[in-house]
Amino acid sequence: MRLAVSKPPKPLVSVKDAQLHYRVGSAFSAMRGHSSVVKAVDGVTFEIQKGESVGLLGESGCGKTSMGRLLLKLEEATGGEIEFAGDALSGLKGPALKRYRAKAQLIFQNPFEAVNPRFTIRATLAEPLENAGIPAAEREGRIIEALELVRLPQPQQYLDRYPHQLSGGQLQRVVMARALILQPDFVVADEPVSMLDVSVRAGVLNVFRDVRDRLNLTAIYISHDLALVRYVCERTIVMYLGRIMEDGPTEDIVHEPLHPYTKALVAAVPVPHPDQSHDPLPIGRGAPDPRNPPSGCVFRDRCPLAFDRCAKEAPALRPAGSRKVACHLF
Amino acid sequence: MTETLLSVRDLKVSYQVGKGSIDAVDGASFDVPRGSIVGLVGESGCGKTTVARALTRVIADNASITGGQILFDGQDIAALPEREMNALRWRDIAFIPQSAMNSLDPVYTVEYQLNEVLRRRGGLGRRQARARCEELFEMVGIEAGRLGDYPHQFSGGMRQRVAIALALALNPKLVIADEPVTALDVIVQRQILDQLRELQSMLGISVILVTHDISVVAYVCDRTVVMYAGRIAEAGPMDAVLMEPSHPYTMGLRNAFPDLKGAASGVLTPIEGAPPNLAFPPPGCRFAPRCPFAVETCTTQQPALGMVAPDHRVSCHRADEAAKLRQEAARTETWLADA
Amino acid sequence: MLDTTLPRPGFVARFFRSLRLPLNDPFAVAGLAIYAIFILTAIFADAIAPYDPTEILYTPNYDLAADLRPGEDGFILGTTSLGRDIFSQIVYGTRSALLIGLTAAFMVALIGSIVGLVSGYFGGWVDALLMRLADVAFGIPFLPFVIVLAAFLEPSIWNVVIAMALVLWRDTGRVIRSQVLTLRSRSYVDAARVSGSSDFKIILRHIAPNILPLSFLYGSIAIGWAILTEASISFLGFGDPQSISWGYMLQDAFASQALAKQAYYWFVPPGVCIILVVSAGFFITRGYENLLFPKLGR
Amino acid sequence: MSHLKAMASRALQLALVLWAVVTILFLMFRLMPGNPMAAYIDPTFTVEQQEALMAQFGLDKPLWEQYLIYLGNLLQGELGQSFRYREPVAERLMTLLPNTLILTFSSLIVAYTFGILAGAYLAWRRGSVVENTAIPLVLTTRAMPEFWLGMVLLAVFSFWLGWFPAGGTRPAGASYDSLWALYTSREFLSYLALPALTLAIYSQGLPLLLMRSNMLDVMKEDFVTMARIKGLSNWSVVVRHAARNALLPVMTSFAIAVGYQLQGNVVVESVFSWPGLGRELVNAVSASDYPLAQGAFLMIAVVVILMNLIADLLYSLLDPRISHA
Repeated sequence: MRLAVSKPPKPLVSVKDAQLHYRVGSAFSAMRGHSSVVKAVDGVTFEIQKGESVGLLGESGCGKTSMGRLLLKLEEATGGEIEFAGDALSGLKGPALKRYRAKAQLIFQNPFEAVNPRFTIRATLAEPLENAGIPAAEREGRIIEALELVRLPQPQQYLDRYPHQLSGGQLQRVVMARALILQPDFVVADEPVSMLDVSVRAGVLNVFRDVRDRLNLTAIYISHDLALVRYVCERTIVMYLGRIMEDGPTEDIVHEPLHPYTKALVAAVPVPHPDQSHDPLPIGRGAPDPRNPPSGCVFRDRCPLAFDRCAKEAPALRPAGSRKVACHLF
Repeated sequence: MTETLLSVRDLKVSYQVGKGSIDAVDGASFDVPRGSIVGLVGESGCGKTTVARALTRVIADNASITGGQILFDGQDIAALPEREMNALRWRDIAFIPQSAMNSLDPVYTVEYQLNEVLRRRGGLGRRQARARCEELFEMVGIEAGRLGDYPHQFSGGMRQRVAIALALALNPKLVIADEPVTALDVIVQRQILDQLRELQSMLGISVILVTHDISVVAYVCDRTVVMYAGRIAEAGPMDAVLMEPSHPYTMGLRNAFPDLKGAASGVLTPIEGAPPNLAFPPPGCRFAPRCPFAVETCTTQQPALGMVAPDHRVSCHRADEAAKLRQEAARTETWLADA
Repeated sequence: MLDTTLPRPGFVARFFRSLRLPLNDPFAVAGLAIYAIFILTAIFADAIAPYDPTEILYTPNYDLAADLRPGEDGFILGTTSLGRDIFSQIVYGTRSALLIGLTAAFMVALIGSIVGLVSGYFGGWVDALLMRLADVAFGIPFLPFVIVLAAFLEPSIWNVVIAMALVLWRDTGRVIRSQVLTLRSRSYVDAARVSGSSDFKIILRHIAPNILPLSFLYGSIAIGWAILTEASISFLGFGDPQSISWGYMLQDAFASQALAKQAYYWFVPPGVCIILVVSAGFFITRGYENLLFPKLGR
Repeated sequence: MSHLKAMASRALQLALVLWAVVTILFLMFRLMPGNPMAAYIDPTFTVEQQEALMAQFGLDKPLWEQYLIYLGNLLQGELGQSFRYREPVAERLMTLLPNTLILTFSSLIVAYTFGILAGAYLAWRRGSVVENTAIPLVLTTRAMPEFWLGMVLLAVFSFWLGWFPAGGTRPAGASYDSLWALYTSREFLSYLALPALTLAIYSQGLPLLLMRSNMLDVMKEDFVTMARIKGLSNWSVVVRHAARNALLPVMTSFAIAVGYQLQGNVVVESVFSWPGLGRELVNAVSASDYPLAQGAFLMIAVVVILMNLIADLLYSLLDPRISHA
């Protein structure tokens, strides 16, 4: 054993001050009204260690999906740096990009949109194998293997079916199989069960947990539902209007949220039994407007604890005990 | 003292699809007591929205009410001539839709749309209508200054408040809310539910809240009706149904639902399989193909909606074994496909 | 053998299937039938037409066969003031109408589809440039443009076709672009990107097949436009003097006082032929729309 | 106000389009076969006239300089001398423009009034025998060559029945104190009737089909269902909500239709000898009167582009989602 043990391991994913700003209503589409800059992701910094599962939690418009798209290079960051295994994503091109595509995968929200309706399940699953140069003779075996991995019983029966012949739960497993077929290191799951009925949700979530453990995957789970994030991830990052509000162990966040926004969010999560608090939420009315965020702290206009400094200065994400919080109170 | 406002008896609604027909609702019976919120809960395609719309008798062109009664205040509105039914709409039965964005007319101001109801349906004069508009906006917590705004100028949560104001405009006896918070984020969702509950108890009206989310039911409802594949699975007081479910489907739903306040190590259990195709429903109990407790009778005979406790009805052949089944249902292994 | 690609029926069969011809719509079928009849007429024009359409004919009495009514001396639809057989002109007119209609439609659909695909898929400055070009094309008065071009260049049907293609691609291009934009935002396109598929492969496999019916739809609209435009150009006297077209016949009739002479047999048949071909295109189009955008249908 | 800014940027865009069209026009007339000077100078002009025009249009200068002079002249409304009429092109066209506008607007107003009402009616009677026969009929009117329809109407109503005059805008030899007196006279109406009817029959299809399909779409919208659940009268549901929403794009299409109609006028004006821009363009091209042809083309293009702008304006005014953004 050497001293190096005490040094923290190199993160698999490292995001430094990532930004995704885009103009809405350019001169050409100006007929629709405003032309302004939306900061979908605005200065986000975090790291993910190999094998870690992180939940990206927030309301619609908080930038969690944009963050996921940045991580998969489906969108180019307009600022900051994202590294995967030490390589900057911004520089990836050609064969290097192709290698990255094999290592980082996405599981989609709506399974019915995530597969081409004109393709059979076989053709859908063959596409990544073709791109990775797997010889045709090996593909069928790999496809069957992947479908077994996501626990679709008797996978052969699905191969020649079209997407509309499958149920939502079955199709979401196919989408998962496609993501896993090249044995990636890193998976981003974007609200993978929000379109599914409650009774089949649990099945998909269980498969996800299982596969992740079995393949030692590093995973990001994007969701608006803290209860689901808690079921899948040991660590949670809470986002609001393009910024991180709080980042820490999920259990700590559930039981003792620090940031005023997280407090409201945790209190608002509905629970499926009658004995629960009906107290008013500690948050102002209104909704976040990504086109027109307040100055300083983006949450201050709904924050019950806001004071002068919040309007002047955006709080940095600072360590506070087991986690990091972006609030002037910590 | 629970007096019944609405009593649905053996309601059947069919859709004409091509040459055949599908019974989207096949014999639904439940009661709505005065001054209560009843949650109508079920998965997509279970017929809950069809029931809600059937109560207004404004249903899809290819749908029709093919049987049963809808007793509203003692009167069967399913059999009412269209003219009389139309007189009843909105004055007695109002509706809050899922997406207020699409259900408010984009080319008119919100005030115009409130006025339309107040003056054309409520017979109010110009000045009275204006006063009522302001009153309604105050009730749902929007400044009166925004009456002249167009629907697209409001945020999603605000639009839903407008929809609530619109529904309450004529002091109806019953408000049907079809997934009123589904499209909203949790925080706004909670605020809207609080608002709805507050106004409901203040005005003493009855509400039918259609939802797929049992935690919404748990938060605001007094009673619950659980639907599965066009039929009522279980109906009763909310806590009884959620805490001591007597239908295996309700038990399964409870297991599948994540609970933030529960233990961290809890495991979610899915119900294997998918709801039946209503064009070819199974002959017996519609849940039997997915039910771990199904016995032979379940696959051949339709269970009737029977009483398991005062005011608590279940349609299950093994309802009298409910306590035992509940214990078994709590174990994950029970629900595994090959168990 | 393990083949993991799509099952492959013959290429032609697949092409026709991907066009998704609206064969269950009676009007569309009628439209296709009308097309079939006119196409056959055009192919076998030599056999069907009793005379050369430009030949000056004489009656058995060696008089000029001018302004004969239908049936007189065996002329099915009568003759023109110059003694030409109207029926033969109609038959031969089918050729130029279909030639112009089909080539113009093909060019319009091809240019429009390529512009729409490139513009919608790649976006950015390519998109901005192409859409500005489309704006310019929308700013050009179509018929005057074709007239001026046809008059300045030597009058031939190809110049008319080119002039039409230069302007008419704009509608197809815009519609296909917006369709590509919606397709592009489908998550299965993202899925293909994440799977490592190249842009070219994505366009070819995931986007183009969904665009084809729309190209065909706009192509069939363009057939009608092209035939109507050619008729107008010929009617105004800027047409190809070498070829007999329905528009030319109408010009001939108009200039020869056929209206005053009440010679309906002369100017009604070419008009009816134009209506038949163009509305056949519309009926097919409509069948398509019901198929592609079922929300509009019944 | 971002709304105004948006309109301004749209106007700027269309100004650029206009510039592009003007440039295309310049090149078209310069690159035509024969003497490049032919664009402005007729060999039969007097030497002084020729020299004056040479100087005015810089015809002895290199092409790019000519282009700049051309743009400068355009900005001053200077379009050159007509070969045939020996008068300034701009003046001549200005006397023709009202005729074209009257024909266009009268036919379109008839077409839109009829089309909107019939379209709404057909949407309401969806699936009925009336609708099933009307729609193919309407499609057929869209498939008719306008000039042919004009010919048939002329043959029947003018030459056979003698109800209407065969062409022109006024009886031979008639004179009026003012244009206003002409346009308000009964004779003028009888001359206007056939060409306007021809254009109206052709144009009603667009608003009709558009209105019908919009209505069918809107009738499926949630807010129409909600209007029914509110117990509003059928009239309220269909007219106040469905038709009001369906009308938006139809109104916008009116401006676009004016642009299209102007192009259609080219042939119909020729059939009815209607002294308008379109007929003038055709005659000028046939007679190789290039300055006049160029001027007529340009004027039509300006109206087309202007109408595109007005369409956008109308849309943003009528749709509160844009006007109250």
